[in-house]
Parts: sequence; structure tokens; C-alpha cells
Amino acid sequence: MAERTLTFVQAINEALHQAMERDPTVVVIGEDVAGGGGRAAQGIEDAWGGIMGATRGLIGRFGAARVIDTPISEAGFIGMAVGAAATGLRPVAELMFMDFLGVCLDPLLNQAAKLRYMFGGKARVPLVVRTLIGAGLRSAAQHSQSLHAFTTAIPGLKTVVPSNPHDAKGLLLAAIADDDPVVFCEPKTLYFTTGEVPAEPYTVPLGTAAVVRPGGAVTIWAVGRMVAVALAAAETLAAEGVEAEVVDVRSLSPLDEATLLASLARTGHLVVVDEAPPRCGLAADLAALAVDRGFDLLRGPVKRVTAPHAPVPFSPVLEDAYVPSPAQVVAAAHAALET
Amino acid sequence: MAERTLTFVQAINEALHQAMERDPTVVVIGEDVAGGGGRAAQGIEDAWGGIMGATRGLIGRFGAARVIDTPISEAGFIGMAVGAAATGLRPVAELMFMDFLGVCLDPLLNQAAKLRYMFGGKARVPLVVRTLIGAGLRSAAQHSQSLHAFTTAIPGLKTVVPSNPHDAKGLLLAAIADDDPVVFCEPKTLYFTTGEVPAEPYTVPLGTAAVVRPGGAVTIWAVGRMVAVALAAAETLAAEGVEAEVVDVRSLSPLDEATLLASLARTGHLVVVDEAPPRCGLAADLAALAVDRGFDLLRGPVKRVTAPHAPVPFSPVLEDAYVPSPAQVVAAAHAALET
Amino acid sequence: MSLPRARLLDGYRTMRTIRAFEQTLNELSLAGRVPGFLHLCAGEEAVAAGVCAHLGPADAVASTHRGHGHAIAKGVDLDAMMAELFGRRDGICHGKGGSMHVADTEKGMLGANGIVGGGIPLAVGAALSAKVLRTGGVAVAFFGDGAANQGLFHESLNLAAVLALPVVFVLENNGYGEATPVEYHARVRDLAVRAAGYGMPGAVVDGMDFFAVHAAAGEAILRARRGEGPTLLECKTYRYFGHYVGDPLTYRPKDEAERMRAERDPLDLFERRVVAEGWLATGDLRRVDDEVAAAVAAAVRHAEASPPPDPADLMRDVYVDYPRPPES
Amino acid sequence: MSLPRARLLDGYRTMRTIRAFEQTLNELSLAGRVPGFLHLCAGEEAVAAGVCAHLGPADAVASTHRGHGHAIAKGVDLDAMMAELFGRRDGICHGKGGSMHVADTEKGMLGANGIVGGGIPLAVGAALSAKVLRTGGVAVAFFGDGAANQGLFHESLNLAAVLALPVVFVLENNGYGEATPVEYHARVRDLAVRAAGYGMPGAVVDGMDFFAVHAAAGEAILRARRGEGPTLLECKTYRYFGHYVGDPLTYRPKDEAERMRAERDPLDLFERRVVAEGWLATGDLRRVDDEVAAAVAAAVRHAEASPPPDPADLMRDVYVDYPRPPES
Ligand SMILES: Cc1ncc(C[n+]2csc(CCOP(=O)(O)OP(=O)(O)O)c2C)c(N)n1
Ligand SMILES: Cc1ncc(C[n+]2csc(CCOP(=O)(O)OP(=O)(O)O)c2C)c(N)n1
Ligand SMILES: [Mg+2]
Ligand SMILES: [Mg+2]
Repeated sequence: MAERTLTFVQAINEALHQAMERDPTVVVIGEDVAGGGGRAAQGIEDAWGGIMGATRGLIGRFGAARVIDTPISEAGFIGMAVGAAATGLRPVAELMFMDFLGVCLDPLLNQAAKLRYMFGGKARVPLVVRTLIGAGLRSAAQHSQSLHAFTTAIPGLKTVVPSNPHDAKGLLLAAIADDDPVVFCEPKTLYFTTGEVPAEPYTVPLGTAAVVRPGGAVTIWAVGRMVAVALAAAETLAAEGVEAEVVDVRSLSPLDEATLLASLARTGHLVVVDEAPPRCGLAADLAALAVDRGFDLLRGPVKRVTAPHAPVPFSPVLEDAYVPSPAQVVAAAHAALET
Repeated sequence: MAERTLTFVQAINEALHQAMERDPTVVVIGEDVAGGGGRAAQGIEDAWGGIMGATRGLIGRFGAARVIDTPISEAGFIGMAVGAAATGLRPVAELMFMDFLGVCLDPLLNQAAKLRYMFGGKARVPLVVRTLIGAGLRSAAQHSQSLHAFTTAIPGLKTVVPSNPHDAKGLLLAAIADDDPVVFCEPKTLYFTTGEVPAEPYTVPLGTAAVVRPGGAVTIWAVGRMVAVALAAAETLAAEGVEAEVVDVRSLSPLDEATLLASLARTGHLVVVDEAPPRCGLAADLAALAVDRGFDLLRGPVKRVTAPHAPVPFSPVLEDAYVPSPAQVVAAAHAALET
Repeated sequence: MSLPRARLLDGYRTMRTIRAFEQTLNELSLAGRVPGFLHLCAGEEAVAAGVCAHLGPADAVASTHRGHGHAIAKGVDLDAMMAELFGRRDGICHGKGGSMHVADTEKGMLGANGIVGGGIPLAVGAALSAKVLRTGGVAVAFFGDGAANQGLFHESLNLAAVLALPVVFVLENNGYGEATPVEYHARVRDLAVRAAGYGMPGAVVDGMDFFAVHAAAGEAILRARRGEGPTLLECKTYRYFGHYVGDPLTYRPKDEAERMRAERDPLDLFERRVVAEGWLATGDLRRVDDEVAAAVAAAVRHAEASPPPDPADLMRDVYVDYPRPPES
Repeated sequence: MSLPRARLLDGYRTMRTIRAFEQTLNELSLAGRVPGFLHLCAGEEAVAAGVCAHLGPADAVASTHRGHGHAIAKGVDLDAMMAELFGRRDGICHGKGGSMHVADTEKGMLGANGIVGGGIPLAVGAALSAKVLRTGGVAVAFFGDGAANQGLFHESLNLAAVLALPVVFVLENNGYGEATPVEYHARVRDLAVRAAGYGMPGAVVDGMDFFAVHAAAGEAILRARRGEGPTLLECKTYRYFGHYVGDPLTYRPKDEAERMRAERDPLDLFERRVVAEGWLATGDLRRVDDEVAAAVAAAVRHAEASPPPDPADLMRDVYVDYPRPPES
């Protein structure tokens, strides 16, 4: 088949179309996922299609019964989505920015994640919550957070973070088909990056990491937008004669420990790169995995590259200093190799 | 001075009395912190004094203007406390169970933690949120969580977890005197344990860990209720001839890395014990610290003992299996020492 | 307005079962024979019975921490429920949920809920399913006066109104949220007035009167089934026991509960009415009482005979499917 | 009802400053000279100006993502504000906050807020401080029609009513929350009716009319100052620009904004009234226009001349005091 290039957001959009096409129980719920409040009469139904166009065209194709604009009531509509998931639908809810978890944690933490367990296995909650993460758009402290560790920490939820258009489509289709609640984090600065995306529906299974660059000297585990940062660092390192192996973690929960540790076994040195601040984050989680199950493989310290322990600043110079850079990853690789 | 023994909850209650006595800007806010809706006229003002009595007697002494019963509106009253803290008061808000963070994360995540930074240093938010954590009371999945890693992860917040009555009083007085927002986690199963508590006001500074049992063979970092579990394990290990050093982390953010790493330097072997599930939790965070800054000190894998990746079950046999036990800590110490 | 004899007996049986269940649990809990905390709903039977009389298994209810009555009225098996409260393997949730999470999705019971207000959006979601899947079903959210001050209440009601969903919001106003009287926690006499803020009908009903609840709920549920949208029904009721078993009850006048029991007891009111009207005879009711007493006693025996869960099942049912959970 | 000449000029100056500030920013942003996203409030000037005319520095306001107008009306320095929007060192927040977090606690401006509804409880907290510390101050929460569907709105209003706090809730109903019209997101004509659910007075005001806002806000603020509790004031208003700069505005009729500008513009209405009544002369207003234009131009020059923040300040002001932050 001929190559076909889509942007990240087009890949998401295509996955939503295909999932809704194949399964009439899939519904899309969120603020302005159509836009204009579904005012078909005035011909302005699909005024927005999501703030960055991810849900564009859905209402025209599938109608207002399945593409549901909501009031600004995240706890209400995500809670509704949980209830709907437990009673026969497969809702895909859009939480515009993951920062807004602040106003709607309960339906995820205490309901979606726990219903099945609390009910002794009698419930299924096939819910997907799509949400934007990451800094870089000069949107300051309340619109730039990467809170994927919060949902990874919650037993009963699954969490994925695609790093490219191909995985975005495949992981989203897998998430929608999954019978458990999945938090699907979309790094917003990747939205208009492009990549090859097959036209037919396909899935990237949850619980699989991917080696995106082979190398024998040092392993770099990275997630989301940080995969590209790790790859850029690997280029610099290669120029120095240090071949880094880059692994895209991509499925945070379930975690593909085998692929991660196999890479560590090949290199013995490890850098973990994550866009969130350091405390109790994914980088710490993965470093802990390394030092527990992978201790015998380690020939040096595990170095983490993360955002600092601070809110995301607005000013471009500060924000640029905030987000982990290839240079920081290179330095960390040096430190990891130093022992 | 003669020894004086109080329960954990009495120590909290005494700290609240002393803080309110000394500083008229300290106010206590929460559901039934007095109880009976402050119905002084009917002589039933202090009907509850908090669900477990931590705030008992305050309304009688300081009046309804400073001891404020609220509706069941956690986001509202914790948000109110944030606004009050930014405008001259030192509120101590009670979030009955930390599980309820689900309905009130925003005022902590996006407001209290970030106001000062977003405002370029122009605000102070001297807020304390007291909250119960932990399993053990057969209260099932929504009343038993230990979510201290969630607030530890948030830059701008401080988080402490006392493990005994002495520290409960001293850390609470330090938290109330502190100019930053502090989440004060109270392990509910410790509430009626007793310990020596000086009568006069004193503080245990935030950012200090405590070596609670010296030993040279293996270090155990533990927090909250797990300190006692670690100490029990240390007894068993001592009987085997293995002297464990137990460090009570107690201040999760800021973290006393120096004291923690100094102990690791003495023993070279490490077990981390935490009551929360494993993913992106405090145990992972501390293990990551060890393998980064303490790698050269490590002579074996860092073993974590945590709750499993599951919600807290109701049934006593399951809940007992859920909570980390001294036997698990002993086994982890053996594994940590094996290399 | 009368009801067929069988419906009357059903209503009475439901209320009597709830009463007997709760009284038995109060004793068992005080005697230390049931683990954890219990929130009992004795006194509030007419609400659960009057509302659920209109519901079938395709209809859903979402409940609260005080959820035994709703579960019983929705047809959850008594034996399995009692075993759950004992934390046993044969419990309806295999011992994982306990009192605060009694649930049976097959019966349309979406669970008691430990989060005040937490069940409300779940009911809205069940209503969305009914609407999208055209099942003809409706959903009911039960919640307390205290829950009406949660943001989840507000968002759920507005959302249901905006989407015109088939859901009925049943506010059980028992006068208190924990120790706090409703007169303190809200500055309105009737919380039902909040419905107007969502453009939704609201009504106040005597929640001690089975017939009043039955009539009002019937109307609201019919509206919902017809696709005419949600309703808020405030049922004024009362809990006889404390907030939880063991509550010292320092916050309410000593004689308040006695007065309610004497004057407004939902079972007494029901009995007086049906006997006065000649719809049922006292003997009919006593027969039900006996059957219920036997059933509850049998449920306790069943629960006590049930083995505890297998600790090996600790990690079961966290997910439908999860490749190897992390070690800890 | 007239106002002293100085107050009239102040009110006009505030509105004109907001208008000029927002129009300038629209151009700067479209030209790519300001980083990030901007939510402009042109068209809504009468609300900020009419309300804040009653407030002093001891009074607090909490604002929204669309907060420039509130900040200006509350007296935040124009130069420092503009520098903030440019992300510069001399910004009122030293470049850390930007448009969505413009704040000046010394002026009682508790911040724009990126969380819809997020500022409402902060204002309630400022009111609590005023009450406990007996400062005589009041607090005002500004928020939009969309925010009225957030749980934070509900909880805050009820809490303020229960505690009888000196706070005024100013609902700026501009007809849309993002692309969603209020007719879709709520099933009531006036959101002010929600006040009744909290036992609080609610009023609907023409938010394009400075005098109407001024009068209604004056009354509500006086009530608050007298200890008589909170009020909900719904101001019907309109935003001229899109939700954010760059919004294609596909969701509203093409001529809607033009019609509003032509018929209901708050500055025009003000001018017509004061001139017709003979309170001010057109020349007075043109003089203010010129002064404002100069001030805004100066603010832009100041902002552009200000250096960017020092990257070394990245970790500053996370805490008042924190022993060694974790390395990363
Ligand atoms: C979000 C949340 N806040 C607080 C609690 C603690 N709590 C449990 S029941 C209850 C009172 C609920 O009052 P109401 O809604 O009137 O129900 P009732 O107990 O009277 O049936 C409270 C505060 C909780 N479980 N969840
Ligand atoms: C909790 C939350 N949800 C969603 C958003 C995204 N958002 C920003 S502004 C806005 C619309 C707000 O509408 P309204 O309250 O009417 O204010 P307006 O923009 O009209 O001034 C939305 C949905 C947000 N910032 N916060
Ligand atoms: Mg109640
Ligand atoms: Mg609006």
C-alpha cells in the first residue's frame, strides 16, 4: 500500500470516525466537540469540532445523539460517561486539558477505576478519556501540565501517551475497544506533526512499548513528546560515538516491563525522560523499576530528565528552560555512563 | 518535665488549640468540625468536633467565627480556604478522607499550589489541609486511600505524614506556621495510638526525616503507619542478626534527602515501605532518589514494599492481605541483601 | 388512589424488609458481628419502596452510602447482600465492596456510593445509555440533602436538563447531613426549588408516605419515559438511627426520633391507610412481617455460613484484562 | 441618577482604557507580537467598570481567563500588565503568569484564572478574611455564563449564603461559553434565577449599560458591606471578539457582533447618556480618549523595552521557603 501521511490530530480524528462507524455504542462527549451547541437548524453544527479539531466532522456523520456537546461541567459529563460505560455505551469523553482533572478527578479516581473491583467483577467500564498534556504553547501553569502519572498511579485505570500519528490512531482504536477505562493523553505540541498512518483501522495493543532507535551504549526510556527529544539527543550522542537505544514507553499502565528491561539488559545504562516534574512521577516510577527488577543489569546510576519541581511558567524564555531539552538528555546520558 | 502521654488525635487537638490561641488569624474549616451546625442556642454546638474528635472543643473556646462548619462542598470550602489564605488568614481546612480529593483537587492543584508562582511571588498561601489516609478500618475502596503521593507530586504544595503523636503535634504546629500550603496527612489507624507529647507548643521542622532505629545492615525508609510496620520487621530481622536502620521520612515535600542518603551510606542496602499502591508512588520516588543520587552507595537492589496495584477491598481478610505487613518487609530486606 | 392488592403487598414487603434488615444490622453491628461502618436507612423506607415500585430491571438506580434500602427495593438478593456486609465470599460483590458499595448491575443497581454526590452523574450516564440505545429505560439517582450542596449535584442536574435525559433525581431530605441540620447547610426551606435553576420541574413530597412518594415518582418516571426530561423530587424523610451505627446523636433533640417513630412512621402510616380504606387486612400485613423476619434471619444465617474470600482473589477484577500487574 | 463628575470621568476612563487595551492586543496578537492565547473582553467594559467603581484596595476581586478588564478596573498598573502579557521581566507577575494569571494582590486583584469557575471560591475566601478580620472589605467574583454550570459556582454560592459572607457574584453572561450558546448550555432564560436555590437575592442587569450595572452593583455591595450577605448579579453582555484571538467565529451569526457594536456599545451608550443629560461634554470624553490612547501606547513601548525574565529565576517563587528543591 502507498504511504499516507497524516498529522497527529488527523490520526486521532480518523480513529474516532472509524470507531464510531464500526460500533454504534461509541459516543463522543465533551465541550464543543461539535461546537455551537449542535445548532443544526442554523447550519453551524460543527462549528469547532473540538478546540483543536480532533472531533471535527463527527456530528455531521453520526448526529447529535452520538456526538454530544456539554456544558462546562467536567465532573458531570465525565461522571455521566462512567455511568454510560457501565450500562452499555463506549463513551469517548474529551477533557480539554489534563489540568482540568482538578475539577473532575472523582469520576475517574473513585468511580471508573473502582466500580468493577468494588462490585466484585460485575461491572465493566469501557470508557476512554482523551486529554491534552504538555507545555510549549505559552499557556502558563493551568493549561500546560502533564498529569499522566496521576492516572497511572490509580489502580483500575489504564493510561497511554502516544508519541506519533501512527501510534495515536492505533492506541486510540485499542483504547476504545478495551473493556477497561483508559486515559488517553495527547501531547499538544505533537498535534501538527506528521507521520505515516495506514488508512484501514488497526490497533497498537495497550501494554506494549516500542524500541524506536536501537543502540548498545545507553538506554533512554521516554514518553510522549519526550521521545523526539530523546531521539534528538541520540543523534548528538551518536556523533560522539555513543549509540543510544531509545524506547518509547507509550503504554504507562499496563507497562511493558519486558521490553523496557530487555533494552536495559543490552546497555546497562539508563536515562529516563519525562515532561512532568520529578516528584512521584513516571520518571521516578521507571527508575524504581530499574533499580528493583533490573538492579543486576545496571552499571551506573539511573539519571532522570524531567521538568523542574515548579509550575509551568508563561514567558517563552522560562517555558523553554522548563521543558526538558536534548542537551539535558545528552548530559544525563554522560552522567549515567560515568561510573 | 514529667512525661506526658497523649493519643495521636489528642496531639492534633492540642496543636490546633495552641495555634488558635497564639494566632487570631488561624481558623478551622470543615464538615462538622464543630457539628450540629454551630447551633449554640440549642446547647449542641460541639456535637461532633470532627468525625474522630480532632477538632473537639475548639468552637467552645474560639467561637463560630473561627471554627466554621461547612456544607458538604469540599471544592467550595477548600477553595474558600485558599482565597482566605491569600488574603490574611491561616486556615486549617479538614478534608475528612483524602479519598475526597476527587471532588476538590482543583483548589489545591491549580490554585493553592500555583498562585504564588503565577503571581510572580506576590501571594502567600499559608493554608493547611488536614486529611485522613490509610486502610485498616474496613471502609473499602473510597474511604481508605493513601493519596499523599498526589500532593507530593505537585510543585507548590508541601506534604507531611506524621507517624506518632509527638510528630503529629510538632509537624502540625510547623505546618500552620508555614507560609506555604501544606497537606497534612493523618494515618487514621494511628489515631488512638499513644506517645509522649510535651505540653508546651513546639515544632518539628518541615523537611526533616528522623532515624527512629539505628542499624548497620540495611536501611528501611518508611512513612506514616508503615514506620511501625518497619520497626516490627526490624525486630524480626534483629532476631536473625540483621540490624536494620529505620528512617521515618515524615516530610515528603520538602524531602530530607541528606538524612535519607546518609543512612543508605551507612548500610548500602535499602527497602522502601509505603502504604499506597506501587505505581508513581512515594516508594518509587524514593527508590529513584536512591538509584540516582545514591547509586554508588547501593550494594543491592532497592526493594519496595507497597500495597498492590488494586483498590482497597472491604473484607477483613482481603484488606489485611492488602496492607503491607512486617513479614513482607522482612522478605524485602532479605531480597535487598541478597546480591 | 388505590393500587392493585399485589402492588400494595409488594410495597409493604419492601418497606418491611428494609426495616427488618436495618434493625437486624443495627444489633449485629453494635454486637461487633459486622465489620466496618454502617449507615442505616430505617425510617426512610417509603422513598425507596415508592420510587422503585415503578422500576424494572432495565431501569437503573444509583445510590448512596445509605444504600441498603435502595438495593432491597431494586431487587438485590437479600442473602447475597447480607453476606456482602459480612465481607464474605458469597457476598453480592464477593466481599470486595461492603455496605458502601452494594451493587448488582444485572438488577440495574449501580451501587451504593461512598462519595457524597458520587452516584448522581452515574445515573445520568445510565439515562444517556437508555436514550442512545433506545432501551425505554429510565434512571433514578438517590441522594441526600447534604449531597445537594455538592458540585456533582449541580452539574448533573443541569446536564440532564440540557440533554433532556430520562432520569429522576430523588433527594432524600432526612434533615441532616451527618451532624449538620439542613437549616444550617442551606438557606432555603425546600431544596426542590433548585430545580427551577435548571429549567426542570421540582416537587416536594412527604417521604414518610408511601402513597405520596409512589404518586409523585410515578409521574416523574412517566415523564422521563416519555422523553420529556428529568425531574427533581424532594422527599422529606427521617433517619431513625444515627448517621452511622455508634453515632452518639448529640446533635439532635432527644425526643425527635421518638416523635417521628410515633407519629410519622412510614410502615404505620401505610398500615393505617390500607386498613382504614379496606385495601388490605392486618392479617395480610402480619403474614408479610413473618415472612420477612424469616427471610432476614435466613440471610444472616447464610452470611455467617459463607466462607471469607480467598486472599488469592485480592488482585482479581481490578481490570477486565491487564497483562501482568506490577509487582510490589 | 447622576454621579459626581469625577466618578463619571473615572468610569469612562476605565471603559475606554479596557477597550483600547483589548483592541491594541488584538492587533498585536494577530501580528504575532504577543505570546500565547488571549481572551479579550471588548464589549463587556461596563460590567468591570460599573462594579469596580464601588471597590477600594481593601476589597478583593477574583477574575477569569477573560480578565484584563477586571484588572484594569481594579487599578492594576497598565505598564506592568502589558509587560506581563509580553512575558517580560517587568511584568506584574515577572512574566510567570501571562494573560490568564494577571494579578496584583496589593490592589486586591486575586488573579485572572485559567480554570473556568476557579476564581469563585477564592472570592468567597477573601470575603471570609474580610469578615473574620473585620476589615470592612467586600469581595467580588467575576465569572461567565459557562462558569455557572461548574460545580464550583454552586458550592461557592451556597457556602457564601450559609456563612452570610460579604461577597457579590457577578455573572457576565455574554451569550456564549466558547462556541456554545447559553440557550444550549442552560435551560433557563436568566441564570440569575439560580440565586433562589441558595436563598440569595439575584438580579438581572443590562451589562452594556454602565449606569444600570453601577446602580445594581452598588446596592449589592452595600448589602455585603452591611453584613447582609451575598448577591448574584447577572449582567447581560457581549464579547466583540472571538473566544480567543484567532477564533474563526463560525458559531455565531455574522451580523450579531456588528449589531451589538452599532446598537448596544457600552461606551456609546455611556456617551449618549452623559451628553444628553448634560453631565459631561463630548470634549471631556475625547480628552480622556487621547490620554488613554497615549497611556496604552506607552504601555506597549514599556513592555517591548522590558527584558525577558532571567532563566535563572525559573525556580523562584514556587514556595516562600523550601529547603533545596529536588534535582531533576
Ligand atoms: C465527598 C464526600 N464528602 C464527605 C463525605 C463524608 N460523609 C459521608 S455521609 C455524609 C453526610 C451525607 O449527608 P446526606 O447527603 O444528607 O445523606 P444522609 O447521610 O443524610 O443520608 C458525609 C459528609 C463523603 N462520604 N463524601
Ligand atoms: C474547568 C475548565 N473547563 C474548560 C476550560 C476551557 N475554557 C476556557 S474559557 C471557556 C468558556 C468559558 O465560558 P464563560 O464562562 O461563559 O466565559 P467567557 O469565555 O464567555 O467569558 C472554556 C470552556 C477551562 N479553562 N477550565
Ligand atoms: Mg441527610
Ligand atoms: Mg460566556
